[in-house]
Amino acid sequence: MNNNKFTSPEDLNRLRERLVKQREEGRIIITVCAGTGCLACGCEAVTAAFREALKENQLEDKVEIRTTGCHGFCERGPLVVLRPEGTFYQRVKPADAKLIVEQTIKHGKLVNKLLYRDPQTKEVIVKEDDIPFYSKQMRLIFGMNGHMDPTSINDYIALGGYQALAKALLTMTPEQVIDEVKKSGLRGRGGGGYHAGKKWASCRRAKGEPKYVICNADEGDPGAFMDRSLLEGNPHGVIEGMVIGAFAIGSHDGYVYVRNEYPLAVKNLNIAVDAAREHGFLGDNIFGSSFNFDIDVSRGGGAFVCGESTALMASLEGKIGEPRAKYVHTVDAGLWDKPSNLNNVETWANVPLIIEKGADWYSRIGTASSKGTKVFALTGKINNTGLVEVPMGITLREIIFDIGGGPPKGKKFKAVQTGGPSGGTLVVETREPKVHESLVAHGDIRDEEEVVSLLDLPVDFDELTKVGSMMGSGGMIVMDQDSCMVDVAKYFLNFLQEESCGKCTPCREGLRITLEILTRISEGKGQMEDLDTLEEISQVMIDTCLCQLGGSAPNPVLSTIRYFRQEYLAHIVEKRCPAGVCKELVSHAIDETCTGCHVCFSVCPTNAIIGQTKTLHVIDQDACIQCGACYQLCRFDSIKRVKRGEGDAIQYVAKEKWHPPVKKKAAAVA
Amino acid sequence: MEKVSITIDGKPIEVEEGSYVLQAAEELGIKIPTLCYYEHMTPYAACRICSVEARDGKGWTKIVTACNYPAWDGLQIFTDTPRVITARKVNLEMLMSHCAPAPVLQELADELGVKEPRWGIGTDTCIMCGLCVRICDEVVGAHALTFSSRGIDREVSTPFKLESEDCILCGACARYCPTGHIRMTDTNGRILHSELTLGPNTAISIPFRQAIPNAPRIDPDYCIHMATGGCKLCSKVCPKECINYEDKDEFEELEIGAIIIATGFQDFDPTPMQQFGYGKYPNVLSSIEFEQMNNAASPTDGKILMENGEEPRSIAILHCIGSRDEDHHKYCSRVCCMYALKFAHLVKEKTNAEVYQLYIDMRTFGKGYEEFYQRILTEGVNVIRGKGGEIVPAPPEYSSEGNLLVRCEDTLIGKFREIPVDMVILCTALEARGDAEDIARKFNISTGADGWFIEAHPKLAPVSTTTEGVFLAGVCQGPKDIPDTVAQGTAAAAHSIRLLNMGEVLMDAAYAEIVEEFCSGCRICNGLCPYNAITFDEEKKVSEINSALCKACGTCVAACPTGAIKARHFTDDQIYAQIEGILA
Amino acid sequence: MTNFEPKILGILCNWCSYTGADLAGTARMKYPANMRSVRVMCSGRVDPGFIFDALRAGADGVLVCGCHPGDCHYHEGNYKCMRRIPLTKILLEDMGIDPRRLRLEWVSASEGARFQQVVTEFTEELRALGPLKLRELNFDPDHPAGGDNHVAVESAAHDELEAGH
Amino acid sequence: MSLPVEAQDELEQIITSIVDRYKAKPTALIMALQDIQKYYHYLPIEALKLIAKKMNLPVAQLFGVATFFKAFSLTPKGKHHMCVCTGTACHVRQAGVIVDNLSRSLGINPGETTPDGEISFETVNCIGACALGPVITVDDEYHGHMTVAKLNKVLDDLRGKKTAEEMVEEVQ
Repeated sequence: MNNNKFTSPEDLNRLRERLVKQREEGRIIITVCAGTGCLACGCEAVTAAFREALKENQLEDKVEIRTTGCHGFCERGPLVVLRPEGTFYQRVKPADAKLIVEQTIKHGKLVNKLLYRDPQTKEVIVKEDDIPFYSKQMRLIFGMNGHMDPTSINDYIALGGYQALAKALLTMTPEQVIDEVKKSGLRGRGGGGYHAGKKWASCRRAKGEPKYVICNADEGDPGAFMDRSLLEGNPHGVIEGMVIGAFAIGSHDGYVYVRNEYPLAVKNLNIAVDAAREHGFLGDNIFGSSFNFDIDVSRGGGAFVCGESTALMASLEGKIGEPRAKYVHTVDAGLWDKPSNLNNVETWANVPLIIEKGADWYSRIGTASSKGTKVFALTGKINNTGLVEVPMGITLREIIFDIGGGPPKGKKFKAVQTGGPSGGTLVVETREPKVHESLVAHGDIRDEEEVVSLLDLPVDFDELTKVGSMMGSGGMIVMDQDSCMVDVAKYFLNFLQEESCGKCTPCREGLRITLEILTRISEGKGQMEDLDTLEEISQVMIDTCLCQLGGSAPNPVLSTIRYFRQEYLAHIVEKRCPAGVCKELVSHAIDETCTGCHVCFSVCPTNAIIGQTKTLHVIDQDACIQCGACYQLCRFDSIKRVKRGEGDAIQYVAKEKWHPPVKKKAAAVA
Repeated sequence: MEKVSITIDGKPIEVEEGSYVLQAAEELGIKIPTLCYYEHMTPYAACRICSVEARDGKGWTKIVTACNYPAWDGLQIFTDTPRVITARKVNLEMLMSHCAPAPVLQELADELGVKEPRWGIGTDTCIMCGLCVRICDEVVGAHALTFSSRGIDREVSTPFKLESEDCILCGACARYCPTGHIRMTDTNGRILHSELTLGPNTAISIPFRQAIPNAPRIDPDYCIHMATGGCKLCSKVCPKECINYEDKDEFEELEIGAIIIATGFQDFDPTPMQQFGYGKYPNVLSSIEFEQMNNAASPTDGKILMENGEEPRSIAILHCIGSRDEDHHKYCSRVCCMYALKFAHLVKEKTNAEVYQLYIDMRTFGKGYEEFYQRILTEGVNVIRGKGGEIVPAPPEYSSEGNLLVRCEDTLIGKFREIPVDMVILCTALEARGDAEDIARKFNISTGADGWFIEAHPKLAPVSTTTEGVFLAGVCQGPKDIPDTVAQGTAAAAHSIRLLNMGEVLMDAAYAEIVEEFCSGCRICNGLCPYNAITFDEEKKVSEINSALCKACGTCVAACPTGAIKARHFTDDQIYAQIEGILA
Repeated sequence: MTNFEPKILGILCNWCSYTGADLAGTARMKYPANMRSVRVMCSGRVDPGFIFDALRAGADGVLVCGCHPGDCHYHEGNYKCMRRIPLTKILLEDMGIDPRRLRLEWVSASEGARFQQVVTEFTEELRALGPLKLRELNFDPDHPAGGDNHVAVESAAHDELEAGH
Repeated sequence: MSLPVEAQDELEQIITSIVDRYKAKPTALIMALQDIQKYYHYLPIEALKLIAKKMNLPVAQLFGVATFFKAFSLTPKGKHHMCVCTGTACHVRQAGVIVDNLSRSLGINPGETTPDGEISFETVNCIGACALGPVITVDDEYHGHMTVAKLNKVLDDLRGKKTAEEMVEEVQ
């Protein structure tokens, strides 16, 4: 017998009340974000420094340090929030801990240099909730992350955790649970957007025992990490959702298939599963009911294709992770050919919310066809990289500019890519109207109506699909003027080709050929027919690929051709890469803005840069391998990427115009 | 299962719900091409060539694969819409750009009108249909193959690309490989002549044409099911459910009226004759190995090839290996000269190789044989009278002519010769089977010093044996060629039929009988009779002989103390009389 | 004694030895004409009486031939013979007759050459032993060992046979 | 590549404990392989054969799985392990430049190990630290906002860096 086991909701409530009371005693809590982003920035040292500082000031009893899951604002990590006030400190270094303890905690003074300053308005913001990055969000699922230690089940219970489970198990029938989820309009957050309630209902109906409940945490999309942050920061939410789902479906065995590349998620999840089991939220007779359910955490091998449900199940069975045809649905024959209900992490995390607050409440959020919130991983050329949770129907403009703060360094926003490698790249700014003369002959000027700004597109499942992209699991990669769309398409195709399982012909061979053609184009060897061929192969792939990896693989190609046809034409006809990314079409050259700082000189791997300190530097065009090392390093934007062969012309002009830097100017730069 | 109605290209058909479209199309005679489908395995749907268009008649349409798309009521399938044709064509073109132009792809290309694949032609002989891996997994159950790596690097492989320990050498993977990517013929391209068989073996066969009962049987040595517990394909295809895996060898007692022994011969093993290097040099073949290689169904497709796969430049055929040899068999094996000449003819017909016949005496007696010999001579075969003495690797100076050197004495010109050749065929002796003695004992017949069964009389009864009703046919009685064997077999059959048709058993006139009055009832004779023909009559207190059982050996006669037993035709009196007579 | 030509009685079994002799004949193998043969179905049929009678009737030696052990057409007839002959030899010795005058040999149907060899050897041996002179032994050849003697031989053979089992 | 006897015993022990940990469930196959990879830094053939035997799975299946997932290696990896994230976020932030330069500096392609067995280098598709892009990991340590200059420094550090054991050895 384990005394920690809850056998009734009253027990749970009693514990919760006790915990809440304990926590209301005016204690100050230092929450340090320990998500992977902040971990990478060294938050562990910050935590240690806080402990040290508290010890020094003998505040250990009065102040609690809580390492929490991801707060979402990874760009500014490590993040520290002082609760209950909500004072928000960003980019905290270990040395700052002492300062915060002594100034803020002891004397209530703010440490100005650590406060958030709005990049646009230059206004200083103290409270977490007032920061635009947060204030525009609706953090239903993610909100808890910043308030609790993911390894502590008590934190979760104190915040109202497992109440939904109690409600579902003890006051509802499985059918009622399914009805509630159906009514809420919750759609699968993994990408497909299938109605979760319908899926549960068909799995419940399916013949065959046992039934399995699977949580897909094989987040393979590059640039997407919300499932990871959820599992790291709020594993109990996912577990609670799964137990409720299992109860509704009639399953007793659950699996979480999580990427091995997410060690922290695996660790926190395992701790949470053990704790839940100890407290009787998993195991036999949950809450004293006759319902039994347990979860196995299975670490995946790290293959993108294993995010596909049938491939994931094959992998769970210990086989090669290749998909099979889904004409018979996995709810009828999935894992071990038994009825299996697979949802992704975020979907499961939504479930307790729906049960607790009701379908009516939930369905009021979002658009007509897409309910609730969605977590996006906002990355790429954007100021505020991080996780954002927004209600469905919010516009791209709000996400990218209001929350994300737009591209950094004032560069021009160009496109946003959603839905991961299989998604589409969307133009959101009108193209440059200038059309190269040679193109007119090809009759390739498209109607003005087709150039639509999609910045005000409301983001939901159906709207994104309509414009040639998809929701996917929620990666949102922003690109600015320096991103080449041919390169982006090539990048995704290369990714997909590496990740294709190789089972079916169109995916295996189609991706290879498409990539060959794209590579050819990016090298300036493309031909006009190539675009038609790309479209033909893409259509056949969409039609005949075995699984969605292949079926949606042409999306990046088709969408970039659709919105950035001109850029393709520039590569094919003009042999020019407008963004200066495609190596074979680019020359590096130094213009007259060179300050002679000599930094580029040392980094050049082929010694192609010639120049002395405080003189104009020149790139030897024959020796340059276009590696881009100097371009990355130059702080004065003096290194230009120009059309192949035009480098010397630039450098010639530079020679004419260059003057040794004036002292005053140099000082200003320094 | 419920029946549902679907249409394929407008033709309606009723099928079981959930059965696959491809099967329905087959029933309708509509051909849907496919590369990875095999009816007895779970559809894999990897090649996507069997793509068809599915519609519901209400506007919904989708390209699906026929091999695994389940039928549902109202489903409309179209196999020749432009979208389908494009899908198939492009997929094939993409496949061809990766794969070598195997016939199976070329045929499909012709069918689909793909003249020149737009993205070139590849070199990979594997088309990734996965038949091999799936056969091995699903049907054979040996799990010796797998796909390794993924994406474009994906390939079919054994574990660690080494010889698989789980492989049962069933050959199913090679059998079902549509392109010849997997082959069974050789190891590292070597042709192992000693491992060629007379043709493809299947585990199910009628053992020979005239077998009785004339029904196929499973050879447990080759049956995959017996080896792994998997397969059972035969039971899936047999419409009458005749396959019985439980059937075992069993002994049956048959009442028969005659026995024909036709147990044949065995090949003389030339390995101990080390001078010929058989088993040591790879291109020294026994005659049966050469014969097997010549079979059109052999792994070399009937081509005469050396171990390295090349055609030999010259071949020596050595007669009398083990025959006419004081150390082995003194007799002449009778058939070798003729088949050796046939070999020479085959070599001349199939290759440009030089042929040398090394013989002791050319025995081409009989109808048409000498004429054949003359014909061979006109074909330019070198005929050397002299037995091959030794075979050694050819020294380097001969490398342009052959890898082996045959040493012999040409008795016609009286010279020692060394002939460089690439291949040597040893015409090995026919010898009695190793178990001939056992058979002889079983049937109460005898074998000669060479092990051949002895006929009842070498001239007058060449088919019969000393045991009534047991006859001999074929080489088990002594070396003979096919016509002789057939003649003897026919004769044996005739003898047997005569015996069977009589309807009654002719008893030998010679048997023993007991003269009741003289019998003392001592019962000595009772235990002596090997046929239990003597019984003791308790009432009369005398022994009696059942004349039908008595074989007239006379042992009891010699033992009877009172002389009460008389061996008819061999009575004491008769013998005494004979003794008197011949000693007089 | 060079002119002495022994008379030999050969008792040959039908299946092996007689056929072997036949083979020697068809193979044109020459063996001494001294032997005259009587055919019996099996060497097991050989009644010691035949041997005594032959010696009485003027034979200088008796050669009994049967199938090789294990090859008997009647399974075990030659084993019976195998036991009787040594006993007969004892009797001969008792009678003062050199037991070498009786010989048992196994000759199979295929052993024409062996048959030739056996007969030649035996003839030479008998030639060396010289003629059998029964009168000199004070032995009445017209009244050989009577019925009792037969019984003694046979029952002894029988006992031994039983013991052999 | 057959192991010496002591290593064979060690292998047997390790595998037994791993298989027991997962109760030989086939769903744990990948995890078992990960554990072996973690211990040996690659998957020795003997280990795969032994696992197959203990979990009653065909060796072919294990080989298929081990080659399917790129996280597994059938050949030994270097002492230090460098990963360049080539996730989308890093890619648009010029991760390609980092890959090219690292490749050139080490003289090996991604997925290979330097001939001296010191450093393995591979690319991964997103390690989820997009805010730091372009990012590389060196022996599980994150280095964010990479530039070629920073990369050279990291490499210098790594070349100079000695493992703790080596230092202890040196002291002794």
